[in-house]
Amino acid sequence: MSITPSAIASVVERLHMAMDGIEQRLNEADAKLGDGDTGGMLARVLAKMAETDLSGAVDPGTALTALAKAATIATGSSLGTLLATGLMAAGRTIKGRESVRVGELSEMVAVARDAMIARGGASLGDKTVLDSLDAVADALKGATTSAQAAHAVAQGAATALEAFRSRPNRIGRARMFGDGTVGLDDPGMLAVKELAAKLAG
Amino acid sequence: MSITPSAIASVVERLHMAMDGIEQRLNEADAKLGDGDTGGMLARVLAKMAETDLSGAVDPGTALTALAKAATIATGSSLGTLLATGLMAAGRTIKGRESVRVGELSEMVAVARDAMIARGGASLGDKTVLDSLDAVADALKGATTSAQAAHAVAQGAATALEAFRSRPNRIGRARMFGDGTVGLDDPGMLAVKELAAKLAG
Amino acid sequence: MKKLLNDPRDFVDEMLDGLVSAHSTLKLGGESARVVHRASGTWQGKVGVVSGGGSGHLPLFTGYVGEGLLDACSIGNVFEGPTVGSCVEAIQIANGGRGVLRLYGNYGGDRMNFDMAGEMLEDDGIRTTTVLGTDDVASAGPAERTKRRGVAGIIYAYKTAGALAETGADLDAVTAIAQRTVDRTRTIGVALAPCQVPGSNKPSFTLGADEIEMGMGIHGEPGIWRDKLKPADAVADEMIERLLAEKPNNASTRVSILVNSLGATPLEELFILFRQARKQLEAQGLAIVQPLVGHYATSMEMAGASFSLCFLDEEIEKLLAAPAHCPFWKVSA
Amino acid sequence: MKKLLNDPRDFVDEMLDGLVSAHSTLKLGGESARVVHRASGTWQGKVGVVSGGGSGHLPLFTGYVGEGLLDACSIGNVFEGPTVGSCVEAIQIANGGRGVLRLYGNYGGDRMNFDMAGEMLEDDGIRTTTVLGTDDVASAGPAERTKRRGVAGIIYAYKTAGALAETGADLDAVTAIAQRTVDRTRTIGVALAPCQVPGSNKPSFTLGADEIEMGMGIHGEPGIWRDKLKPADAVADEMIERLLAEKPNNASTRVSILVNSLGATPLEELFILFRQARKQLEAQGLAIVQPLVGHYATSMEMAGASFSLCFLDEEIEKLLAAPAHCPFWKVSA
Ligand SMILES: Nc1ncnc2c1ncn2[C@@H]1O[C@H](COP(=O)(O)OP(=O)(O)O)[C@@H](O)[C@H]1O
Ligand SMILES: Nc1ncnc2c1ncn2[C@@H]1O[C@H](COP(=O)(O)OP(=O)(O)O)[C@@H](O)[C@H]1O
Ligand SMILES: [Mg+2]
Ligand SMILES: [Mg+2]
Ligand SMILES: [Mg+2]
Ligand SMILES: [Mg+2]
Repeated sequence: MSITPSAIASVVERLHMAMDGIEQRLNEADAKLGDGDTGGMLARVLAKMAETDLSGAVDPGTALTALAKAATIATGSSLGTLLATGLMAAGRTIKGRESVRVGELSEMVAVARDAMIARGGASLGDKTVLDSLDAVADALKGATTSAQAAHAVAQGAATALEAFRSRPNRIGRARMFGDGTVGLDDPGMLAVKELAAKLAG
Repeated sequence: MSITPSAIASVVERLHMAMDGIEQRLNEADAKLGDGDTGGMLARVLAKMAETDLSGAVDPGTALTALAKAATIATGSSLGTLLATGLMAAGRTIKGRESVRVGELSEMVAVARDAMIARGGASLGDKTVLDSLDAVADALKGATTSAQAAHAVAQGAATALEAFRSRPNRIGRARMFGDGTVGLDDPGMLAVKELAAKLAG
Repeated sequence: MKKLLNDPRDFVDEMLDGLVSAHSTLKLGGESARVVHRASGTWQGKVGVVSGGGSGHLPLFTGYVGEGLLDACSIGNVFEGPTVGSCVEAIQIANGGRGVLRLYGNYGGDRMNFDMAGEMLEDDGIRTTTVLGTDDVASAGPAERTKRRGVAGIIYAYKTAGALAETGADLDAVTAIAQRTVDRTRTIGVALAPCQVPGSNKPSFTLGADEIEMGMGIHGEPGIWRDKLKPADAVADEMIERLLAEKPNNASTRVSILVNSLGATPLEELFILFRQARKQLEAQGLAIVQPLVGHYATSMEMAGASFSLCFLDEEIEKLLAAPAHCPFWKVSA
Repeated sequence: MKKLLNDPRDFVDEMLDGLVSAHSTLKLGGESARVVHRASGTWQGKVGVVSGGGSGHLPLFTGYVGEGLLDACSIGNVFEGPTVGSCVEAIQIANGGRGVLRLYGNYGGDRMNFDMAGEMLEDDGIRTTTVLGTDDVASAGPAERTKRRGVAGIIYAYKTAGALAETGADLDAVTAIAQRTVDRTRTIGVALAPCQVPGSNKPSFTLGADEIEMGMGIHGEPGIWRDKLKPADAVADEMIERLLAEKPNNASTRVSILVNSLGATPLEELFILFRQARKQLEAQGLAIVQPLVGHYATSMEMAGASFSLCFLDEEIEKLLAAPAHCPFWKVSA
């Protein structure tokens, strides 16, 4: 199966719709560890991405770059900028190629993850969205249909969230709370899990 | 009976002691119509007056002037400045006289009242301390002993307070509340009544 | 209400100590130690411009002492008039031999004290005049305009009187420009949350969690109406409308506006208000000159804002633009 | 928390509109319409000094655009970093052909955005350098000093870098003085009551009615301790002690102090704090130079205050005294 700009557009649209139900929960998770804006910010970013007309995008790489650009216009928050960074890096790896296989998704997520590590200065294990992407990249290995991929993403994101709940946050605003963060969900990780669940469900 | 500087000093001392029990009530009355500081201000003024050494005052007029000065140092509030104005005016009428009879008190209060009208621009009937003084001056007519005088002052002040409660305030901060002041005691009038009651009782 | 203070009885004295030690152009003087004056003094031959009032309104009143503004200022306890003694001393300190203008807000206590001070100084041969700030349109109707309270708009009169005095003008001229500036200045305020006098156990007024009061005075004096909070633009529109309804007869098309925080209201909100005020004024064909947006006359931590409009004439506009220098308002040549 | 605003989504844009329409020396630019820059532009041959950050901290960051200070400033939503696009535009606007210093507070989002912007501009041939404000001593121990958040103290670096850039100095020199100023500046804050982000239904943190928190960050980041409110002098003493404990090795005996309101705390309280801070500094043999007391870096209506100490050297002191002119900080020659 191959990934086209229009398939990307439809995923973005579904993610955008999904925010309605989870925006407040993400804000609440962020309020405990940060400044309470993760949900509002993601809603804004996804709205801007959904608004982006991808019908003119000649290939999936161009589509991802356009989405990255939309994200950087909508927000200057850490997670938003990291998201843009990841999309841009993934887009670059497939630049110019007319079609991309679902089987390549794992590698694309890994590339995004690494670009985000480089940009944000955090490490795997710090309990951030990076750890979710790491688990997702892993889970995506071997997925070749979009159904398999959606399932793998949801499962990887859920596993990561569970695994990291009992660990402390080590970066960003949440770092200051130290061991107070043990037992709490990182809002970025929670966002990936919730959005992935909606896509798969 | 005659009024001496030391008799004046002892009245001041008693008034000062009396504030303990009524300061809060005066503040509360003022909070309803003004800025809630009548009690605190009077306590400060009477403390400063009580501190004033009148032992060197050659005559009662000098004593009153010294007390007026103490009041102007302790406060810049309307009531404080009016009190100083009244004391100064009364003091001036007996300037240089070694002794003053209780029988002259009525006239002295009337002089103080008129000076305060001139200074503050309010009229009799505006429901202020002026109306209390007016009633007190009236009640003092014919009093010749200090016991009679104390009784007359208490009675005049109480009568005025009762008579004006159902009328509206027409001056100062309280004016703004208009008919909302009907049924409430004017803090300045209440102060005269409470202090006079303590002196008589 | 939480405050960073020590003994509430020392609030004013410690505040003044801090004020003059942070600003070397200011000095604390008088036996009362309740007069702030220029460190450089009033030069001989200059008409003195003096103000005074209660504490709790910084930068008012003491903060406006400086070149091209006030010479001296007497200051009372929080929300209480300055004592007669401090008024006498402020006038004496500001005396450069050509008379002193007493320019302060129209409050009973303040008036009595400045009047008494003036009378006491007649024997010393210091000529004094009085101009009262009466800019608060919410405090009395147009027919009783001279009974109105003085609020933030008085700083326009500080500026024009101060600038003219600096040119060596005589007492009558300085008094006349102050009076004309007051006559052409209108203010209205809106309150969202109260302040509390240090040492008091109650806020200065109460207001529901979703309420706003139009026209409230700077000590919590009652306003015109109290209602549910409205959008900033609606609030700004009403305030501008109320001010323009009282435009002086001889008004030109040029105005200065002061958008002032009563304390806790942040600059962000002031600029949102200013934006709409400007729109409305321009829609009425008025041009805005030298706008001021910030904390110019507060009530400690009270939340809310006021608008003051000064309807300019040529001389007022020129004097507003003249150089001035105090800790909280600087105008460069 | 009550606010004078319209649609919370328009809060920042309306605020910026008001800001630049009240101050003719400022202009709003860029496609993003989220860059405030000098109306007069950056002169050719001048090193640009750019800052940026989230909204809700006026006068930070945009208010410091002006002669002898910043050339341009990108500004994000409330408590959110500026977008990459606005950072790119701020740098482009501030480019006078000799490179641009990016001088902003050490927050993850801001750093990512300015870094990305810098990379994007490499192709355009604009050389950029970075200095991060890291003055908040409460946000990490001395060993992790470079991880600290940037708060009010950054304005000292604005001033020195801005003044040096105005002399025509090159990018390396401007960068070096900014870095040295940051290295010699320490801040600590104390919070009494929270603010609320427009559109949010909760305050940024909660604090008991009689509580105070030492070391809290300007977005409500947790501090060092939380306890019953203490007298102002005790609070000032502890703040000064914590700052002096981190005196740089090469510190002289001259310091500048900034006593800053986080928003709702009034000037009166700031001066009471300043008074005690001065006492303590002088007791340690330190001389105070150019003290600043007022609203310099706020968190909207948050109640509390911060102290910043800039440990001077000869060059920093000279640059602090150089003329500068922005809406909220004026230094005359
Ligand atoms: N430096 C970083 N590296 C990786 N992820 C980060 C970093 N900083 C923040 N995040 C992620 O972003 C989430 C917070 O997003 P958001 O609330 O939008 O950011 P902000 O702190 O700017 O308000 C965190 O839960 C975390 O997963
Ligand atoms: N102009 C005036 N003439 C006569 N009495 C006055 C006047 N103004 C105020 N008062 C009296 O003073 C009282 C208020 O005193 P106080 O609370 O000390 O004054 P302030 O309004 O300055 O806080 C009033 O209750 C009234 O009796
Ligand atoms: Mg957040
Ligand atoms: Mg009172
Ligand atoms: Mg009072
Ligand atoms: Mg955020």
